[in-house]
Amino acid sequence: MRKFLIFLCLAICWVVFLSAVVEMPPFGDPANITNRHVVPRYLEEGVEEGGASNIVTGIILNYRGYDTMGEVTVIFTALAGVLAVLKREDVKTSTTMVATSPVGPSLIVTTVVKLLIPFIVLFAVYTILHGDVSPGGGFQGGAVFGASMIHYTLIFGLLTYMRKIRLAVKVPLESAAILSFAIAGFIGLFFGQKFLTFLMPALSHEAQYLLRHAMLLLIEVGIGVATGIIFGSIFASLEKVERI
Amino acid sequence: MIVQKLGANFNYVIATLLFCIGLFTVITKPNLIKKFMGLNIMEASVFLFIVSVGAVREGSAPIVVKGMEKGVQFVNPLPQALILTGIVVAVSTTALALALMIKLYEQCGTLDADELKGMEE
Amino acid sequence: MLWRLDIILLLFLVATALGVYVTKDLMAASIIFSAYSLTMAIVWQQLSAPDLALTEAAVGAGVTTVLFLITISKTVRRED
Amino acid sequence: MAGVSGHFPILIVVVPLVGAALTPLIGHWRRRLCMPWAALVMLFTFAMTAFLGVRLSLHGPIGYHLGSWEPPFGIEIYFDYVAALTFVIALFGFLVIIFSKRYVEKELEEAKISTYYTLILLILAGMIGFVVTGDMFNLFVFLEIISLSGYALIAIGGEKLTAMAAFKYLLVGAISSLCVLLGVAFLYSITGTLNMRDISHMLTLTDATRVASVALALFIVGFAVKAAMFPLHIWLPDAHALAPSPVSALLSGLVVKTGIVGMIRVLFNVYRINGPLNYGPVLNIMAWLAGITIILGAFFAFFQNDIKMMFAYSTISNIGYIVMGLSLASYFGIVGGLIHVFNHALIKTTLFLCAGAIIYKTGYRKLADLQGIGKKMPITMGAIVIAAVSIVGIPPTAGFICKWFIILGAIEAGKPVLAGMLLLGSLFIVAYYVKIINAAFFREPVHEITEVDEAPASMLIPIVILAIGCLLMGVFAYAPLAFIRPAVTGFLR
Repeated sequence: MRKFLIFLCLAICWVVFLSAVVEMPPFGDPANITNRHVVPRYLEEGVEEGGASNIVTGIILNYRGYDTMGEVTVIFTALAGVLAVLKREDVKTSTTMVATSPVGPSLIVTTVVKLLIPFIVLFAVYTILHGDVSPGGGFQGGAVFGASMIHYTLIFGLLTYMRKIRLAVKVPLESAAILSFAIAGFIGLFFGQKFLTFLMPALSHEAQYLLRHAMLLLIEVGIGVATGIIFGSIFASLEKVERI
Repeated sequence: MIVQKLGANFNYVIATLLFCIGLFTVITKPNLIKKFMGLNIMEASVFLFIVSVGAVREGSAPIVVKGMEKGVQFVNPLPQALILTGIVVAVSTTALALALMIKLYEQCGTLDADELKGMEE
Repeated sequence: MLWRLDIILLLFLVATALGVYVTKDLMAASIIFSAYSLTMAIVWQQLSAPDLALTEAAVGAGVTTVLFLITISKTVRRED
Repeated sequence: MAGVSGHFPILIVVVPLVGAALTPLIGHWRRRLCMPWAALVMLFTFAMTAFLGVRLSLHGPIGYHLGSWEPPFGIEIYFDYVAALTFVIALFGFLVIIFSKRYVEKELEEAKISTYYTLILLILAGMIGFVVTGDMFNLFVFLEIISLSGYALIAIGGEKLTAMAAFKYLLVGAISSLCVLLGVAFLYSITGTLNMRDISHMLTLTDATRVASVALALFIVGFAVKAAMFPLHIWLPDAHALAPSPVSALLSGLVVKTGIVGMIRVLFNVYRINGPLNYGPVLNIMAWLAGITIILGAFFAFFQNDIKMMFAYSTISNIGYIVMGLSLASYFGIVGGLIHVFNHALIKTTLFLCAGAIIYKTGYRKLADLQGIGKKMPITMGAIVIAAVSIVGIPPTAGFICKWFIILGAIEAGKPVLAGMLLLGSLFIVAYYVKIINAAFFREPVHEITEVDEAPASMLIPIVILAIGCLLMGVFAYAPLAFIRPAVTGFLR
């Protein structure tokens, strides 16, 4: 009964949405307001102004760089939240389900994973560094990197993972994304420009572009590394089993 | 007329339908993990909606390749940039929620919303 | 021609979403959810958003599903 | 604008963010330094917001274009009169961090301390960023930062029911964030832009009013959840009552206000009262729901016996006042509502910090256990009395002025019934504060709380500062009007 009422409510909801959808500009029409108002500038000048032939990357880092800074903060917040709820894994008190499982990982699986992981990491690095010319970028590559770490931990257990990536390395790298954004932003302030400006008119033409390239690279690598490490940390914190 | 309009905007129709299906899952399913799958469905549906807003028929991906002639019709890159942020937000929320669920299970031994409500009193 | 494929993919999205709703086994449901994410990635590729397709395939279908699976293995597997 | 002060609008967001990112590092190195570090960061931020506040009152709103991209293309920070709220956020954030020191040492595990301060700085940075941003999607991003850190802070204590309260909040909050995002999507599809002022301009050119109305409805639902308006308030009492007390103070005093600020942004900055979309009926519904919120919140508060639960329900009731004031859409109504945003933030922060001090010292939270506490902790209970008097609205206090303005607004708008609802709610509020004061001062203690004395200085100082603030708000109740009057004039233009 209750279910039916909810169903009815949501059906009405959908009809209301549809009434709006009918009025929306037609799907895929180049003449829509969304394609005429702000975006032409991105498409025409984006490559020159943003310094990336992948316009999406250009927007993420330049026009909407502040949003991306918020985005890396969100994922950092998620990590802090997970740690607030579950605490970090600890060599003394935690073990993993791999270790407690009655069946160990088979030889085939461990060998294949061992062979595969370097290639996944290579792909992640490629995705991070080539974000400006092809699909990809810091976050995408970071997600792949994080997935590789998750993969590794799932097969070889938490203790191996903890030995490979120590806490003293992990903690600074988790903050790397926000900090690299802040550093890039403050470089802008140093040259008397607005926060997150990448082109400094005070410098010579070549130095400007070189500096921008360096800053964008710093941000991309910062996002990539931080995202990967954070995914790994979140996973490890969720996966650990308290040793009794 | 209306049907034609809806047919042209089929992506939005499906996106809003998925939004409602997700919401239905969230509200009616008692299991918390299932509720969260519903929420993820909702999230993806909103992303589909926004990406569809930026789509252009026969448009190519917004990546400028050397030697490309002028006047190529690109799709709108802005929604894509927004959704990239959106996906991060979604996975962050999911991670936090799952951590809470593990904690909740440690404390209460169940993930059923009705049983948990009974435990609260 | 491609638009026909889009419609099939969109309908498949609805089917997988309903599948998540109906399935009682949470492990199966999370696999179906993974299929939903993957289909979404293909839809976005069709809409010329390769960046998003890449991210969704890695995050939605990969990381999120693994997180779900780990939670299920640490808590309950059956719904009811 | 010369020198570094021209960059303050962004630095008030970035400084706490960077502070939060560095806190785990400092915690890893020396755990004891986390709290002084967090306090230092917030003090610095507070100084900058104070400077911006002065500049705002002298020269008017300040725009800041991030990355030097002019508004519709890049993201704009717009430090307008509503953004003066950042001053309150930074100040209270600083006081709450000072208060937290002893509380956290006692209540939290050693390993969670640095995480706690990280999350506190993140939630404060999120709120400041949310209030000052002039971009619709950026608003959503900061809303998520606030929400995620809020959920985590509720559950950080690790007691039995907290995870459940946090999860309930998370589920409702995540849906509401999605509503906001879908609203942004609908608006973007008909305006093609994300900058608030540009959207407002483009809305006058479009004829897709139904899309705009659906988007408005989604925004209102989304922000009403965050602000805990009836019937979407269910998550609030548990979340606010079970969180650690300094966190409750932040959540109740400031975080629910982000829902209000969101509504203000959408209703008055994006859609505009005299804009193309006539949303009078929506405001009407909101006003009536706010009336119900006032009465129900106060009614439930009266029947609670847990003091934090009481304050939590009282928050719901007070949110009702604010929303009612705003939705009257008349000069007096909005002014009253906005004064109450400041006023309630001050009072509720005081009350929850006092409750925290009492729980810290006695370990009890039920009113029946706390009888006679007034003689043992006179300063804390004195602060509660001051806050209670000002929230009830006895004439010389600040509470009186906002209620007076809202009632004037209701009569001006020709809705005397709403004024009646407001008065009825006030009666309940009087009743339950009388209940607290009676129990604390005029009853004999039931428990042996003889060895209980006043809370430590690091807790008392913030409480005393806030209580003095309550008194000063009464004397200088018209001081916030310097910011509110131009804001409201802008809304009604």
